[in-house]
Amino acid sequence: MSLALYPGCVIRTVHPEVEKAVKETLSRLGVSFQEKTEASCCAPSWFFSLSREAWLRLNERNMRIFKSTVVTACDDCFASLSDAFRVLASRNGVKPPEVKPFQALLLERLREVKPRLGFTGLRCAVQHSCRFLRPSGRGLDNPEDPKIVKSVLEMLGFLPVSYERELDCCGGFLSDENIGREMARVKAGSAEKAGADCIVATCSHCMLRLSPVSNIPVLHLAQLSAFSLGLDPVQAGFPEALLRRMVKR
Amino acid sequence: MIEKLREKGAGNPFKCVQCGSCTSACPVNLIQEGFNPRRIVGSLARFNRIPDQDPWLCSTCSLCSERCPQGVDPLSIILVLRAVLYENGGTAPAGVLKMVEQVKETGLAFSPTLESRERRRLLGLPEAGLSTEGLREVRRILSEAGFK
Amino acid sequence: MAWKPRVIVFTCWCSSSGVDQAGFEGFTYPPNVSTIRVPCSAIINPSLIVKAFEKGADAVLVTACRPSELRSVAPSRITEARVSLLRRLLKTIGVEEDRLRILWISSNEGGLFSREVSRILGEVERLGPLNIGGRMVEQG
Amino acid sequence: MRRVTVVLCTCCSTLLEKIDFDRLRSVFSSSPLVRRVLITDSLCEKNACENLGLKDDGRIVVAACSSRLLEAAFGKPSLVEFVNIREQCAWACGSREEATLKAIRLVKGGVQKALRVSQPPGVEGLKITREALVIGGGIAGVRCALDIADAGYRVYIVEKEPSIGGVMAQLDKTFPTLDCSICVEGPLLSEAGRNKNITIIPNAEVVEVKGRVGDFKVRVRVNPTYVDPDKCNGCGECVNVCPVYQPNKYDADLKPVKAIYCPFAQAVPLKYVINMDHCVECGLCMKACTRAAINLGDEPKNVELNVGAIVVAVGSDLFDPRLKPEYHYGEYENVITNMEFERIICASGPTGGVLLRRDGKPAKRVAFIQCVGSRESGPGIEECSYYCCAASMKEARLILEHDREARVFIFYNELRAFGKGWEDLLYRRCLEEGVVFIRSRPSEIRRIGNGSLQIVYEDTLTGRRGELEVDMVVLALGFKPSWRMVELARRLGVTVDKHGFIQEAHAKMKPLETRVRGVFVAGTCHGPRDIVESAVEGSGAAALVTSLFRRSSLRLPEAAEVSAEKCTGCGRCLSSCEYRAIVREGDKVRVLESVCNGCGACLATCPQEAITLGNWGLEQLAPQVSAMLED
Repeated sequence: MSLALYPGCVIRTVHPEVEKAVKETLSRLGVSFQEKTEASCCAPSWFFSLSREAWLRLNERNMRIFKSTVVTACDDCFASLSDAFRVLASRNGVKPPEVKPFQALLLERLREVKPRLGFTGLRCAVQHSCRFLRPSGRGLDNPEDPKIVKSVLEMLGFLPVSYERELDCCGGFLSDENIGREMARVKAGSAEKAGADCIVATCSHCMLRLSPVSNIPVLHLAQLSAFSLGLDPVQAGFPEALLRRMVKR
Repeated sequence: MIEKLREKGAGNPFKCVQCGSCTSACPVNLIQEGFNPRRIVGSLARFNRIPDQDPWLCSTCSLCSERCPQGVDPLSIILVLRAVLYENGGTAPAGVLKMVEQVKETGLAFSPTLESRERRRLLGLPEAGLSTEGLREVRRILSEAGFK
Repeated sequence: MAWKPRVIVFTCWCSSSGVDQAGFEGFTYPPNVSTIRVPCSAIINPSLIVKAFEKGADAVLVTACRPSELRSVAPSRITEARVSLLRRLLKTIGVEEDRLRILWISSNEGGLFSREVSRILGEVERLGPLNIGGRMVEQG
Repeated sequence: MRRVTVVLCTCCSTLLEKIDFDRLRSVFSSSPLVRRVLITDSLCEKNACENLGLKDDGRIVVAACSSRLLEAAFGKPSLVEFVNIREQCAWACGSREEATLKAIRLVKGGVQKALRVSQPPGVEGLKITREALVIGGGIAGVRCALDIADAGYRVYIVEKEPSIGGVMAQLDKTFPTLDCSICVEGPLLSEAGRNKNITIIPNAEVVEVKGRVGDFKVRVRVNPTYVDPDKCNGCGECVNVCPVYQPNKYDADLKPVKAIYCPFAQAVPLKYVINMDHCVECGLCMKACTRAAINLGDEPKNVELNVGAIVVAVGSDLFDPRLKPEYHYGEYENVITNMEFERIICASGPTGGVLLRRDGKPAKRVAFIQCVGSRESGPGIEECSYYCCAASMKEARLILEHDREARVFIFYNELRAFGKGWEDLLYRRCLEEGVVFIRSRPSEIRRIGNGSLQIVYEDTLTGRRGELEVDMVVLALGFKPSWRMVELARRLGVTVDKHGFIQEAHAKMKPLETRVRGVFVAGTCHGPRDIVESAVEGSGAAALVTSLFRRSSLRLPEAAEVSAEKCTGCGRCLSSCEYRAIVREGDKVRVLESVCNGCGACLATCPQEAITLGNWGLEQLAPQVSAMLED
């Protein structure tokens, strides 16, 4: 049964190489999927809190388009879609389609397929996205000690590095620019201080917020998984600085 | 006042015991003392008054709702306050309104640009964007929901 | 002399003190109302109520104390369920619903009891005598 | 042919002008069913029954005022049927004629009922086994057992640990007076050990309870201790040779003891036990034991007890701080619970009373976090746990007593110092000694560099956010009953409230009794308490038990009975009983007499009409109804 793929509008426009990496990773792991280009924006709560009705109706249309299980590459879309589907399901009593974040699907497939992957030794600081961890009612990962992304990285042959500000917020959806930038700067600095080569995020807004202020490259988990499954690093969007470090390792 | 907020899905401010857990967990408060979720819930519960703080300063990371021992869910209260202020003629930040405009225009919050189309072509990815029929449907939904 | 409806009232331990209190405060209610005191309203067997109608009662009242008042458990809820079920059954053989009623009487609501009894008796008088004795026997 | 005596009361002749008593007399004296008719003017007098010579009349119909007054006067033998001709008849009817007609109708009904009344309600003269069982050997249980024993009755104390003493034995000092906890409780424990009326059964738990108040059959399973208590004289030779160390629950797993151990010095009974989970069965202890008391093949034994009353004093568990991940208990080693703190600060504890961190360095800056697991709608309980504010302030004073330069911070939400001596001996004294009180519930504890901790909090009085660096954080845990309490309640047939505490019969009127007559409750097992309150309840429960034992015999109110032949075991009655007094037994059902409240809800649900309850069956009430409806 093929999954519906919904990479999210930020990835489709600002980070197309992440979309490429997601598709490559899924196909290399034998996951059949259909991209649903017809689906509209997931109306995330941070700007669609202006009108709850619009958020529900837009996602009602998306629900009709997806029909079966959906995999999303951005945790913000994951949260908005699954919350909307739950409210809609309870309103009209229909079973909501399951919404799976990319990292959860990746963990499952890696555990099943168990591919033999080389150890790259790349030290990665994980940027845990708040939408994926909280509210803890989602029951996907332990908000105080998240492990899913870290175990995926280990399976892919990378070295997850923990750092002091690991559970802090990246400042993602803030409208006041300088507060957001300050929070991102503190976080990126802490990751760099812990000796990480790159920051791995699973939500497009974390990437938008961290990339401009971080001295070390900010990548999506899919880019790393595509690379370790054999995709050419340039196509996966690896910056040269990172390539030089990996050669050094 | 509180009932109106509760109907829109806000948490119950009366359950708050003013313990300060939410404010100490709030990343924005770390940088700007002025933004204080405890005071937002407090001014609603005790003085039944819309707080004078700007709800748009919240980064919606929901750490406050996670740490609250009484299950007040301050994040939902802040989100509903945003909608209430916007409806009563308050302004939403420019960035947010721009996003809404783009959704109306292309059905996506981040509409494709020339440069991004070019990069997609290089990577062999199909065109991003909705069909015209899909777009019309999105616009109808938005205008019905009050986004002029 | 004019026909007077005959009414049987089953009172539980607590509500019977309410009924007593009505007399104590001098509220009078028609004489053809006879009360039977039982330990708890849940003890009243529905077939007892049917027998009362069969023996010529024109109306049967059950007084019980409000479910919230009784200690942590509430047999009154069971009585409420039984009486409402019985009312629907009795309707099918011609006993109007108003002839069987539950009254929530706590131990200090004597006045409420007498007002309710008088109001119900007025309604039953309007409904007229109930002679299902024969019909009940036929159906066996 | 059964006959009835009718007694009419004129209520000091006040009813004469309301009811025509002569007409009543003539109607009933001519009836074949009536033996004789008596008219008297004050039945509620002291010994009305005797001077009317009603002793041997058997079936009597008493037509008078509301039966509550008369019930007391007549002593409620069952063959008497009360008919109310005063409040519900004389005072409620308009005319004398109407009242008289109604009185006749009511008394006729009473006569029909009295004719069919059978065996007396409830069972008279039940024997009482004047021995009590106290489950749990904490301060509440020991206090209760001592009081019952002093009244001259035998008491069994069933304790699941190797020694009685409970939580109080683990404490260093008690509040508010800071006197040493074991010095207060020790004498009580040894007195309980020596008292000839008290039998202590350690390492045991109640498995099954049957029977009714005055005659409970209790099955107790005694877990094997592999050391024969009669032979062991507590010399301790075996400990020296035992090669295996294990964590000691008494010391909150901080100070290891050998596999064969005695929980603490003042343990009662002062016997050694082997923890088979850690013992490697090397047999060295057996060789070393001069009295051959050790038997590694020991088996659990079952003990049958027959007691008249049970007091549940099992105490309550504390909240598991792991359910609050943001405090990282178990992950950061210097985040400890208040129980572990008591052991560390105690002279007999792992560090000999010196407040050291896990890495051995002295803890100079200590912070207490209150309401961990209490007063919240999350995993803890919604109630205040009563003791922790006082406990933390006491512990703060202990720290300053040990080390004058130490800095102590208490993060509180609502500081509650309401007990006797709490305000001055604890709160005032803490303020004077420089303890810093911060009104805040910290949202997170972070670990920084050298193992010390950083508490992230907002001081809600000033609205300023802060991060406090400390060496050690003590979590003040609230109470949280574990599944063991719910399991014990199920075995006793008592109910638990939404948090898992045992539900008392009535919060204000019967605080120490439970739904099951003869089962009493004391201490923290039925709600958050402190030591003083637990001891008070222990004595309270003891008083109830002794007053039960002093009665010559026992009268149980009417309880429903199931006739075995008619019962088909369909179970419809089970759900109708709100008191859960009916239990399945084999393919039939049985009514627990001590739980049944005589409400009769089960009567009507039984399709086989197998359940009877005193004189409220259909065959008694139906004739009464039809008699009342005749014209």
